[in-house]
Order: sequence, then C-alpha cells, then structure tokens
Amino acid sequence: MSDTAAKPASVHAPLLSVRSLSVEFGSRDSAFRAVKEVSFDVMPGRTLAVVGESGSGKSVTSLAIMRLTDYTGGRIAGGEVLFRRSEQETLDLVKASDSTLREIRGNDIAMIFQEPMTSLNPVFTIGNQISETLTLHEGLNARDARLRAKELLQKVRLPDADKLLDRYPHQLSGGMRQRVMIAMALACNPKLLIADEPTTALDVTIQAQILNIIRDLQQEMGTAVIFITHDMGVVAEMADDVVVMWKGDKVEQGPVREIFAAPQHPYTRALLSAVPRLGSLKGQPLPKRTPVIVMDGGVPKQVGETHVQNTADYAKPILQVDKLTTRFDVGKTFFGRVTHRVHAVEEVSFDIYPGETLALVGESGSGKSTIGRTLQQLIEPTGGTVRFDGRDMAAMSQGERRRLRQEIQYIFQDPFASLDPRHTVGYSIAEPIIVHGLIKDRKAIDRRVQELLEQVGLQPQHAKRYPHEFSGGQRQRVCIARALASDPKLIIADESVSALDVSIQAQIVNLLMELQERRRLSYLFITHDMAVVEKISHRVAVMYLGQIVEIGTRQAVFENPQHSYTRKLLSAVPIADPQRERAETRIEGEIPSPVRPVGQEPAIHRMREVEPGHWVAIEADQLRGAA
Amino acid sequence: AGTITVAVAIDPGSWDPIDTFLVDWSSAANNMFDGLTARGADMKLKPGLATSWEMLDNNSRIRFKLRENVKFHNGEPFNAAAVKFTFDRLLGEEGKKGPQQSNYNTIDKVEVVDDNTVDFVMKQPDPVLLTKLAGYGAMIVPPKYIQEKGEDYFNTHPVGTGPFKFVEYSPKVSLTLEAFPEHWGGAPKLDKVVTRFISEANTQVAELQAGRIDVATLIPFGLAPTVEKSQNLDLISITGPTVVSLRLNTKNGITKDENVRKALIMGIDRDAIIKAVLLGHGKPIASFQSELSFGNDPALKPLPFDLAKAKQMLQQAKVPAGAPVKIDFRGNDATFREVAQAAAGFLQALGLKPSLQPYEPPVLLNDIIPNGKTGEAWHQAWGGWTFDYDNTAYLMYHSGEKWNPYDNDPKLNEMLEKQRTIYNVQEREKLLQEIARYVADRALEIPLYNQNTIYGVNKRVKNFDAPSDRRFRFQETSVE
Amino acid sequence: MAGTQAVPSPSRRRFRSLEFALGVILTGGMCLAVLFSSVLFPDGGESMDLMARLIPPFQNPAHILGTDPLGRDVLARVIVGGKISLTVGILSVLGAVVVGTLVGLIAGYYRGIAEVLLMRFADIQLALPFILIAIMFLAILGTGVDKVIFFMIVAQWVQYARLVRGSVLALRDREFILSARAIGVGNRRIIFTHILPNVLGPIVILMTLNVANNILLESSLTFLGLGVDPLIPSWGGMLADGRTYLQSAWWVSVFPGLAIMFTVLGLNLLGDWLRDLLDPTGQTSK
Amino acid sequence: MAGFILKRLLQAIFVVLAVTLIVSFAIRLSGDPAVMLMGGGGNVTEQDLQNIRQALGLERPFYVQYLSFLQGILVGDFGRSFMGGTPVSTLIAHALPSTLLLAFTSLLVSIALSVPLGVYAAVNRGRWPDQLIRILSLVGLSFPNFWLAIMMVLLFSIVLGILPPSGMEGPESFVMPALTMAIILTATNVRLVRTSMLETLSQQYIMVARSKGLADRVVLYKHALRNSAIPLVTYIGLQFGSLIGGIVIVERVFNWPGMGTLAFDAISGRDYPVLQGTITVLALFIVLINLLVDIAYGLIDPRIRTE
Ligand SMILES: Nc1ncnc2c1ncn2[C@@H]1O[C@H](COP(=O)(O)OP(=O)(O)OP(=O)(O)O)[C@@H](O)[C@H]1O
Ligand SMILES: Nc1ncnc2c1ncn2[C@@H]1O[C@H](COP(=O)(O)OP(=O)(O)OP(=O)(O)O)[C@@H](O)[C@H]1O
Ligand SMILES: [Mg+2]
Ligand SMILES: [Mg+2]
Ligand code: NI
Repeated sequence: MSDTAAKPASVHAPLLSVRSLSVEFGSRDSAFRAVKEVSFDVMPGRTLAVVGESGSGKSVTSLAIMRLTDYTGGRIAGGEVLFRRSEQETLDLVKASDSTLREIRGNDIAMIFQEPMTSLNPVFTIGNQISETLTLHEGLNARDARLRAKELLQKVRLPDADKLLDRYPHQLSGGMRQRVMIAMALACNPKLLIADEPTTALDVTIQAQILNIIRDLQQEMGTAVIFITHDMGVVAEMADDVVVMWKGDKVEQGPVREIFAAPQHPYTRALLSAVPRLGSLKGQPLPKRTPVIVMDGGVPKQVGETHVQNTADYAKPILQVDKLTTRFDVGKTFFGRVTHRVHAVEEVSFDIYPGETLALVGESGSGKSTIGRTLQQLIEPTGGTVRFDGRDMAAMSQGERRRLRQEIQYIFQDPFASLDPRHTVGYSIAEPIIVHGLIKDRKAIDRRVQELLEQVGLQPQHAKRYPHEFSGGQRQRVCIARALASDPKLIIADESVSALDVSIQAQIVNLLMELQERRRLSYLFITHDMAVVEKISHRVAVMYLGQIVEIGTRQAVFENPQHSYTRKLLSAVPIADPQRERAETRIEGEIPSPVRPVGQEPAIHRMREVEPGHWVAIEADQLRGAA
Repeated sequence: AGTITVAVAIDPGSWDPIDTFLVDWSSAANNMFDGLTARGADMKLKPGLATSWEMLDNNSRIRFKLRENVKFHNGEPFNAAAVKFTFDRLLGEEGKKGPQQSNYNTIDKVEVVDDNTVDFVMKQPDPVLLTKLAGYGAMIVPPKYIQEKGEDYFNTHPVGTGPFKFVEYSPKVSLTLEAFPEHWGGAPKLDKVVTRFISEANTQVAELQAGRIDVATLIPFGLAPTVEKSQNLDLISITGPTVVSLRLNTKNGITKDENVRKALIMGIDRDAIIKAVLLGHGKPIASFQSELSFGNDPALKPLPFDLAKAKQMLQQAKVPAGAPVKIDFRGNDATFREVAQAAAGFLQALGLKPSLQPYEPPVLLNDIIPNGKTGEAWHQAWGGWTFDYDNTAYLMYHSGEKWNPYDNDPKLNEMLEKQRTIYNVQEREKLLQEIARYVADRALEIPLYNQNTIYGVNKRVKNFDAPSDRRFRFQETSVE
Repeated sequence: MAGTQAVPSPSRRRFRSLEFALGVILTGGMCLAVLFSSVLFPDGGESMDLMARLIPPFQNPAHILGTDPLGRDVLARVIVGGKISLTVGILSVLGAVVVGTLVGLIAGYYRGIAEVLLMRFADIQLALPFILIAIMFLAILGTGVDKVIFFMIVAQWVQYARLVRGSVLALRDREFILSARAIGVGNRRIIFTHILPNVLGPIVILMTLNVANNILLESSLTFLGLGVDPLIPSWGGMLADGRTYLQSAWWVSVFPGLAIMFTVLGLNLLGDWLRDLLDPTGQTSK
Repeated sequence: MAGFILKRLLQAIFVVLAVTLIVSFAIRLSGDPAVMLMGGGGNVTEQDLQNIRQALGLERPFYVQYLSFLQGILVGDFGRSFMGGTPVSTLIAHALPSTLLLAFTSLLVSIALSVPLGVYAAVNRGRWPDQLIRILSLVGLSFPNFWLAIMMVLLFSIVLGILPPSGMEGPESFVMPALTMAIILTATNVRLVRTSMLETLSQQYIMVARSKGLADRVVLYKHALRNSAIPLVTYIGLQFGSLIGGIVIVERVFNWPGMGTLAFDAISGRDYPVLQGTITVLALFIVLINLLVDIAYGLIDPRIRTE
C-alpha cells in the first residue's frame, strides 16, 4: 500500500515524514538490516502507534529518527527523515550536522524509553537531570530551571515535587521514575514525543496512570506522539494511527479502528488473533484453548484447536496451603537486631487440585513469587503448613524434601535469566533427570531430552545450543521442557509468559494447557496479566499486600468481582478494542509498602463466602489505600 | 672554599661514636671527631689529640700527653677530664648499649694524671689498642655538653673537636658539616661537607654523573668503566682492607677432605675472576687479609690455578662427578653474585655441580653460618679497619667462634690464643704469619681476592687523599 | 520487550581475531622455545667464557644477542631463563587460583564464618605491604624457587578468593542458580557446575595479569637480593643483574626485558581471548 | 552512618593489631638485632650480645615485648630505633610525608593518564586507538619498576640532564619517581576504566542523556564517568597496599627518604621498633584509605549512601 493512502484527514502537513528509512548493523560486508525501507508520516498533535513483535525494528526505527543509532553501532543505510521544525524549515535529519541534531534532540523531539528503572542516571538528582535539558535548550539559569522542573513534576502529578527534585532515582518507585522521565521529555515542549514501550515494565494500575498522563499532556500541549508497544490493548487505548512492523518491514498502516476492524496483512491478523481479550470467556465456567495464527516464514498458519480444559479433579487436593506466612528481616541495628520486616506473605490459605490451574494475581510486591518460592523450598516459611499429597512438608525428611523438588517444578519469569548461560540447553534439561537419578543410562537421557524438546515444539538438535542462541519464546519452551523432565505433578509458573510477545505468549499458554491435559498437571499460575488468567485458569486468587483478598472460580471472580482491589485490577487492564469508550476512571496512588517495624503486625483480613467457593476479604474501611 | 658532597650507603642513625660500627659513620664523622691517635690516608698511625705516648709498667699502663688549647665545637675545652669522661662512658653503662664497648674491653680504666696527661690502665695487653684509638668508639666527646643536653640530643647533634662541625642532620637524607676554623690542625679549605645517604649503587653513580655529588663510595665494578670514561670524573682504585673468600665446610660434604679443598682452590682461576669480574680492581690473596694487614706474609703464595691437577686430585679423592657444591652468599652483594657465578663456572669445569644460595645478610650472619647450616662453601667478606690479621684470624679459625662453625683444631687454637698476649711486634708478626701458613696448608678456605676500595670522584675535587678505609678527612681538600 | 535478542554467535570470529593470532604466536613461540631449550642449548646457558665477556649483539654469529659479563650467551640464557620465569609465574598463579577459588566459592556460597574469616584475612593481607613481607618471609623460609612460589601463593590467594566471593555473591541470587536449586540440584553440584564456570572469566583476566606480575616480582626480589640461584638463568634475575650494565652493555638486560614483554603481551591477549571463549554468549565486553 | 564508621573503626583496629602481631612475630623469627648491631666487627662475645639484648629489652618474652609495644602506641610512642636510638616517631614524621606525597602524586598522575585513555579506548572500542591503548598498557606491565626507574634516570638525568637522578628536593624531583609508579598503575587502571566505561556506556540512561541533546563530552564525562568510577575507586583502595609495596623499590632507586626505605632498612638491620612502627603506620594508612574509599562510594553513588 502507498504511504500516503492511510493519511488521516488533517489540514496540516506532516510534522515528521520518514521515507524509505533503512538501518544496518555490523560491518559493511556482513551487514544486518534491522529496518528495511520503512516510510510513514506523523501528523502534529496525533498519536502514531508502532506495533510489531520483538525484534521487528520498532526501537531501531525510533532511535534512527533521532539519529541515536549512531551511538549503537548502527548506520542509516538509506532514506530520509524529514522533520518540519517550523512552518518554513523542513530538515532531513539523516543529513543534519551533529550540532543541529543536538539542538533538536530533547528540544524539538524528545524520547521516553522502555525501562524506567534504567533510564535515569542513578548518580544525579531528579532535579539535576530535568534542569540539564532546560539549561541546555532554553538557556535558563539554575534557579529558573529548578522552578520549571518543579512545575513539570507537578504536571505529571507527582506529589511533593519540591522534595522530589533533590531525590535520587533509586528512591523512587518504577511508576514515579517513569513519570519523571515523561516530565523530562516534555521539559522543552517538544513537537514530537517518541515513547518506546513506556509502560511495558510497569504494573497494570501504574500503566493506566502513565497512559492517562501522556494522553492528558498531549492534549494540553498538542504534542505529536510516536507510541511504540507490542500491547494491542495499549494501542487501542492510545493511538490514532497504527504502523505494523514485521521483521524490519512496515507491513501495514492505518487509522486504529480500521486496523482492528479489518486487518489486511497476515501478520497483523496473526497478532490480533493472539491478543487475549478480557471478557472473551464470559459466561463459560472452564478455561478454553483457542487456536492461534502464527507466521510460518511469511505464511500465516493456524495452530491448535478449540478445546475446553476440563481437566480438574476436585476429589482430593494435591497441595494444601494453610495460613502460610513468610517474612523477611530487613533493616538491622548495628548490633544485628532486626528493626523491620517485610511481611511478604501473611496467613495465606488455598488448595490446588490435580489437573487444576490456580491463578495467583496481584500487583508487583504483593507476595506472589514469595508464595511460589516458599512452596518450592527456596525460602523457609515463617509459619503455616503446606501439605503435598497429604504429607506435611515441615515433617518431611531430607530425602522426601528432595523428592518434592522433583514433584513440584518452578518456571521462572525470565527464561533467559533462568538458564545457565554456560551450559547447553540439552544439559540444562538433562540436569533434573541426572540429579534425581530418574534415568541412569546416558543414551537414554539424551533420548529423553530430545523427546522433551519435541514435546514443547522444539527440535532435537537444539539440545546442543546455548540459551543465547534462542529467541525468548524458544527459551521459555526450554524452561518448560526442563520442568517436565523430572515428571512433576505440580508446576509453579511464575510470570512465565509475561515477558513474551503476545503471539508467542498465546502459543506457550496453549502448550501449557495441552500438557496439563496430557499429563494431568496442576499449575500454580502466578501473573499480573488478567487477560491471560482468564484464558488459562480454573480458579483465581487475588493477592494484595501479602494476603489473599479474593478467591474463587475464574468465572465468579471475573464476572462478579467483590473486592475493590480486584475491581481496580480488572478495570486497569487496557482493552484491545478501539471501539470501546476510553476508560475515564482515574487510578491514583502508589501501592503501600509491606515493610513494617518489628512488632507492628498487619491485621489479618477475615473472609466471607459470597457464593459457594467464592471468598472475599471483608474490607474494614474499603481499603482506602487501594481505591 | 666550597662544598664537597659525598655519598655513602647507609645512614648510621646516630652520630654518637659509641653507637655504631658502620664504616659509613666514619666516612662522615671522621671529619667531626678526633681520637687520641690518628691514621692518615696512608694508613700510618700518627698523633691526634695526644701528642705523644709511652708504655709503662710492663705494657700494662699507657701514658698519653694531650694536645693543649684544643676546643670542642661548642667551646668546651678539651682536656684529661674529657678523655676520662669519654672512656668511662664507653666502658660503662652507656657503652654497653652499643657495639663499640667490646672493642675496648682490654682497657681497665683511664686515670687523669694532670690536666694534659692521662693513663690508660690495661686489663690485658692489647697490641692493636693504639690503632683502635684512632677510630670509632674512642673518639673524644665533650663531657659538659653531653651531661647538659643528654645522650639523645647528642646522637643527632654531635659535637667533637674535628675540623668540621655539625650543622644539620636529616635522617636517611643527609648530614651537613661546616668548617671549624679553630681546629688545632688549622682551618680547613672547604666551607662545607655534605654527606648524602644513597644505598643503591646505580643511583650513586647516576648522581655522580649528574654532577650532584663529588665523591661516590659505592661503585659496582660493572659501572667502573663508565666512571672511568666519563670526562669530568676520576675513578680512584686503591688497595683496601676488604678481603673475600669462600670458606669451606670441613665437617660435611666433599669439602671434608683436605685434598678436595685444595683441589677446589686450584680449580678456580682467581686471577681470571679478578681480571674479568673485578676488572682488575683487586689482588690475589693467600690468606684472609690484605697486604696492608699486620701479619701479611708476601712470601706466602696462593695455590696456583691448575685445572688438570685439580681434576686429578678430585679423582684420587674419589669425588663422584656431579658432586654438589653449594655456596651460600649474601644476596645483596651484586659484585659477589657475579664472582660466585664465575667461581661456580670453574667448579662446573671440574665436573662438580655447584649451586648458589643467596641469603638476606642477617640470616646468613645470624643463623646459617653460626649454626653450621651452610653448604659446602660460604661467602665471607671482611673489611676490618684495624688492619691486623688477629682481627680476622681469631674469629675465623678459633673453635667456638661464631664464624667458625665447623672446625676445631687445637693447634690452631693455641697459636691464636698465644699471639694475643705477645707485645713484641716482630714476634707477633711471625706467629701471625705462621698461622696464615697453617691455615693455607689446611685449606680451610678458598682465598679469593683483596678487593680494591674504589671511589668515583668529580674532577673539580682537589687534594683528595683517598683513604683505603673510606674514613675521609677533608682538612686539606678543596673544590673548584 | 524484556527478553534479550539472540546475538549472532561470535564463534567464527573467535579464532580469526588478530588478538588470538598474536597471542598464540607470542606465547606459543615463547613456550616452544623454552620447552626445546635443552635441545637448543644443551649447556643450559651456563657455559662461561671470561675472555668473551660483554660482546655486543649481532656481531658474533655464535652469540647473536651478545654475551653477559661472564661471557655467557645472552640468547641461550634468555631462552633457558624462560623456564624458571614461566614456572614461577605460572605455578604461583595456578596455586593461588586453586586455593583462592575454592575458598572464595565456599565463602561466597555458604557465607557464615568462612566468609567472615576470609574478609578479615583479606583486610590484613591488604594492609601488609607485599614486598616488605616478602623480604621477611623469605628471610625466614630461605630463598629458592619453591619458596618464592610458595610465598606468592600465600600472598595472592586472597585476591582470587575475594574476586570469586564477589562474583559468587552476585551469582547466588541469579535466577538460573535458583532454578537449579528449585530442581533439586545439590549445593556441591551448583557450586562446581553452575557457579564456577560463571566466575572463570574475571579469574582468567586476573590470572594473566598476575603471571606477568609474578615474573616481575621474582625480578624485584633479585633486585633486593632475595632471588633464586643466580646460576639458573631467569628473566627477572638477568634483568636485575644487568642493571649495572645498562650504560655499558644494554643488551644484558634489555633482551630478557623484551622476553618478559612479549610473554606478558601474549598471555594477556590469550587471556582476553580465553575469557571470551569461556563465555558462550559472547556478551562480556573486554 | 555512625554505626558504619564505628564498625569500620573496630575492623581497622583489628586489622592493625593483626598486622603488627604478624610482623612483630615474624621479624623475631630470623636474625638477632644484637648481632646486627654488632655488625660482626670486633671481638663480640656472648656477654656483649647479652648486654645489648638487655639494653634493648629483647630478653623479655615475646608477649611482654608486644604488649609494651601496644602500650606505647596508645600514647603515641613507638619506641626508639635500635640503630642510633632516634625515636621511631621522629623517623616516621620525616618519612611519612615523603611517601604519602609520592604515593598520592603517582595516584593522581595515574588517574590523570588512565581516565582519558580508558574513556577514549572505550569510545573507540575495537578500533585501532583501542587496540593501541590496550597493547601499550600491557607493555607498561612488562617491566619491573626498578628497571623502568633506572632507564628513566639514564634518559632524563644522564643523557638529557634535565632532572635530578635522586633525592627529594624541588618539584622536579617528583617527576621520575611518580612517573615510574604511575606507569605501572596506569597500565591496570586504563583497562579498568575502559571496561567499566563500556559497561556504563551500554546503559539506557546514557542513551537518554544523548536523546536530550547533550554534547558527547557532557555525556561521557558527566553522565558516564561517575558511574564508571566505582570499580576504579575500589581498585585504587586495593591498590594502595601494593602501591606502598612498590614504593619500597622506587624509593630505593630514587633514594627517596620515605617509609619504604625506612622499613626496608629496618628489616635489614632487624630494627624491630622501626619496623613495627612503620608497618603499623602504613597499615593504618591503608585501612584509612579504604575507609575513605567506602566514603567516596557514597559521594559517587547515592544508592550506597542511604544504606
Ligand atoms: N546495537 C545493535 N547491534 C546489532 N543489532 C541490533 C542492535 N540494536 C538492535 N539490533 C537488532 O535489530 C533488530 C531490531 O531491533 P529493535 O530493538 O528495533 O526491536 P524492537 O522491535 O524494538 O523489539 P522489542 O519489542 O524487543 O523492543 C533486532 O534483530 C536486533 O537484534
Ligand atoms: N529475599 C527478600 N528479602 C527481603 N524482601 C524480599 C525478599 N524477597 C521478596 N521480598 C519482598 O517481599 C515482597 C513480596 O515480594 P514478591 O516477589 O513475592 O512479590 P510479587 O508479588 O511476586 O511481585 P512481582 O510481581 O514484582 O514479581 C516485596 O515487597 C519484596 O520486596
Ligand atoms: Mg524495542
Ligand atoms: Mg514475582
Ligand atoms: Ni516486553
């Protein structure tokens, strides 16, 4: 399709016009082309979303616009980036001199990056880092720059702006840091703001806040925004126009409603088909696998089938958790006396049945992983009992505990970090077999590894590769194969699909469900992604500040959320549907901290049963902190 | 007029004559202090603060006539009381704390006869006492000054009667003296004498080359030609007191056998070593003393270098090929390091298997030698300033002495004891020569050489009487 | 997207790099020459000819690099001298690495008393000026190649232990270690198959630097009079002994100096290369 | 913070105690100062040695000697040199400033050299300036310091005649000793700066700084360098000990009247009080430097400050 065809109705000429932009990495003779002749326009005041799977060239394109690829070893191999600086002056940034570029960067075009944790320089104060831009581009003196910085912080709705100026990045939460980044980017009223996955690393509720801020500011200042993401829900909420990228190419472009309503390119269709949609299982009691479209070398292919996941057997629980409490000592006096504790998990009780998936949801820091790790004996519980197959874990012998590590498996969030970079994946998969002495014969082990690789959709010869030679989705498959290697009964999947692209995510979720059916596996599925939860789980437990505030069947919790926090969580999920009215519910405030001085124990919620199997914590004062 | 700068290796730390044994102390302090006797650069004994002396009471009493109208640098008069004070101090409690007392233990007491006359009452005769009075602990010190200012103050603010007086001392850096015009020997020509402490030989030479010192006392033989060739420098090489030998283990190893020991001596071409390693700055020796030493016998010739004969003797002694010969030496002596390698080269040619073991000097001196832990041979260098064979011979060969861990020869013991009681110069010399011959005959050591004292001197220094014992006296010296 | 992109495998580059080539040529050449020194110079560089002392280099075909003050062939001594220097350099480092790594692994992994002891030990070691202690201890132990090596091991293992402990602390809580534990892998296996390979990179770098350092230390000890038997040629010893001849016969100490330089250079280039090789991800930067 | 300092002080005391104990004990295992004082000259009898030992207090058991040494330290009295009887404190007062001056000058010179070189190499990673700098830094590691020192003396003092070969006089006498030490320090520091700079440059906040339009100089020297400084500062703390060790030799070649010379001579002469004194003071300084390093961490990196 032509570049101009999709241009929205606008009386203005484009602010930024990218024409046939190509970017290469590596030496000239063995160059790798990350972006291939991409063209698109950005209109003043509008938001252009760039979507595409990981590695499709979204970030490189955005860096190339500001010519920041110069610093990453990249090279603009062709094309132009026309930027309309003023009515009269249009500049090709590809050819611009370094000094012109420096004038434009941070002034006319500003950028927000993905990782709020690493975007701010840890050794300078917030104030210093914001003022820097102001003194550079606006020529303000230190005092005026500070005043402006304070205003900016207020604009992004950060409380206590004055004090915040003298804080260092590490003293701020991720959401606050990302807001500082936004303030910094907006400091000089840029005409164009490039936001490269600005909320991917954040919690859903914080994400909702940040999206609101960007939208408000954009309206207020009339800034054009290039919004890069792989979350179709975010796209639906934010964008006016969409550019879809695939393997370095732009494959589709158009107004957001058109793209969602009638995707043209197979990849766009595949992408949209994979997006989990909250509410899609409304009225259905059991989770359901649905087919996904995947791109098989340029051709879309449907994999999987629709299948209701009727696997759970509620006769006798495989795991019973009763009043589990896990605390961490932090803050010690000089003499080693503990002053503060993290009350990560407080009197949590739940059961998991064979063949069942229990989803554990809740925000960052609510104690989900701690529960998982305690069950896996990576952390000693402070109190409570855990029974596996009816046996009390605390009463088990060394040997029994060891066996438990075979029967319960844990899959971590980051598949890359959880594989030893110095061993082949074959070795990693074989390790549980060797350690537990499941198979003695070397050859048989090798065969088993190959079998497992095939089971998770990889090829046997992959066994000889190292983790870094796989893509994220493939690595997660390796981790699953590793977990399966010891023939477990229960798998704890801790944010195991959060780091993956939607399409791969959908495939892995399907894989997990398939395996569940085949092997009667139970899952403790830990995540904060409500849409995935809806798809996979039989029952859901919602955690808040170390305690379960609501637990019940998926249908009950999703369709009849009782606790205010559950409702908040559900409403914060961006809906991948541009037709829908944009959420106007404002979510404010940070999550309170689980750190408490010694002696100040948190109050334990009492639960009431709203319908059979659906328990909700009684909210004493309507949980003001969360609302 | 002018300043002369001399570099010596070590800072003695205290300028009190009774606190040190270091030659480097003398190199500087010989300008500050006088003894009752004195020794010139020619090594001849001459009057110092005493103008004359006579032996009384069958050599058990020596009477000194003192020089009159001599003043210390602080104005205090020099007299018999000062002499008595000096020796009472040396022989008393204060002297006990230092290394000098033992040199003067033969003195019983000093008696004041009158203001200008003192008597030394001896416990036992001491033939080398007059020489000893020319140096070190016997330097006359000012009684009133020391009593008033205290011992500690005196250490770092010395006062004597010498031609130069103390100005400034900066530990580990330098000592500055200035001319004392009222010196009894006449006003010195120089204004100042600066002594700098530089322990690294290369650095001394570099300083000399850069013209920042006038006299360098530490010149490695390897650098001697460099100094020699330099246009503004002179290399002075004179026979000195330092003798070097390889002592042999008479108790263990192949060196137990006297014939083997002789073979080793004959197998090492000492002349070649002197020529190639010392670059000629040394002389062969037959006994462990220099030709300046009392007791040296020019007629005694060292065993000649004869490889064939040596080999044959080893064969006769049934020494197997590749028998080990371990040589222990002071690791910090760069010159000997080379000599030892050369000597080892010759031993190798004899079919033996030499090895060299460097030691930190204190370890070698305190442990390895006295406790008899050496190999077949060990490095012994001696620079006795008294120039008397007794000084080395007794310590080296008398049984029970620290430097003699292995040998016990009653005949040798007897001779060594006897010479200590003889006052008759000729008689004593004869006995000493006999000892030297006896030692050579038993081949107790491989006498290597008498090493020259060498100085690098800037040509602007005039009238520099280079003393072979490095005890400078710059009374007549001047600089351009 | 949080996952890391697959990086093109650098394995092909690994063997072609200039670094590797240079490293192999220098180190390999040096090692070969040293290994075959007894064939090349059966006399071990010990034959002395006092008549032929200090022949300048490139003048006498029998002594291409000239002769030393005792008329020994400099080339022979440089080649033979590599034996002692490399032995001292490599054995001392290996010894220290083995001890240090073990202690560091235990202290870092199990923490507790082992760690406290190690850290206090490290503090003490840090506060002791190395050379001074060397002088004292060699005075007590006596000198000799074995003593020098022993002393260097005693003095340097702490460096490695500290380094390893630091890396282990950083690795301990990494997810792949946790996931190994979650699977039921025992402590010993975790230490040796998961942690150890991951701490090797920085160790290799420190090792190659220390080999150089220790070759030079032997030289400094000789300078201070505490070296090994001067009959056995060593680069350090030649360098120290040759210092008085720098003005008159530079070749006596310059050639052993060059030998050290080439070896150090070669070893470090190889070290860098080896570190990259040990890291299959090819991600650590140099 | 107070707790931290208190803890460090306790550690420091422990370290100094341990160091003095080790040194005092070890030095007594070899060589008798009485014999050293006698130097082998004259007719030394066992009685003479006994007298001297008595005078020096060496006949007492080791623990008594050590305790009285500790007692002395508390009141700032390190005893007197066996050689010459000068109070050790006087000797140290003379020598310490020279050594510290030399150590710090060389550290500064090394930092001034290694930071720009390391940054330059990191920025040009893989290109020839990087290779050159890395190879040069290895060459710097290949020569013993005494050898470098002598070469420098030959060049600057004898051939060119522009610098004094030894001694501590004017500022020009600092050039060669400081440079000798600095070259060796620089060789490792350059690599360190380069590595940590590379690490920092790949961080996102550097890209953020660039996206603000800051000049390269500001990005490198303001945003990147301070973040790369921690490993360098740590290493400098660690280096200080070996720096002092290296100083022993450099001081000897350049006849620098510092602690190295003092300690070395003390070992050679088995001058216990001087050795104990110098080592104590040096150890104290090394501990102090490391304490400063820890404090510097906080100044450099606010994340460490709050803990
Ligand atoms: N500095 C670089 N050197 C070499 N290759 C690079 C570099 N930066 C990016 N690439 C490659 O360029 C391609 C596009 O990367 P880019 O970061 O633009 O992907 P993306 O679409 O932003 O993905 P993500 O969603 O993971 O952020 C990838 O294959 C990546 O490996
Ligand atoms: N080892 C530890 N020491 C101290 N505090 C800890 C430790 N591990 C976790 N915590 C704290 O316990 C609380 C719960 O952490 P946990 O990792 O279980 O949260 P989570 O719900 O899994 O969050 P996320 O979604 O970010 O993974 C957090 O406040 C965390 O900071
Ligand atoms: Mg990206
Ligand atoms: Mg978690
Ligand atoms: Ni992501």
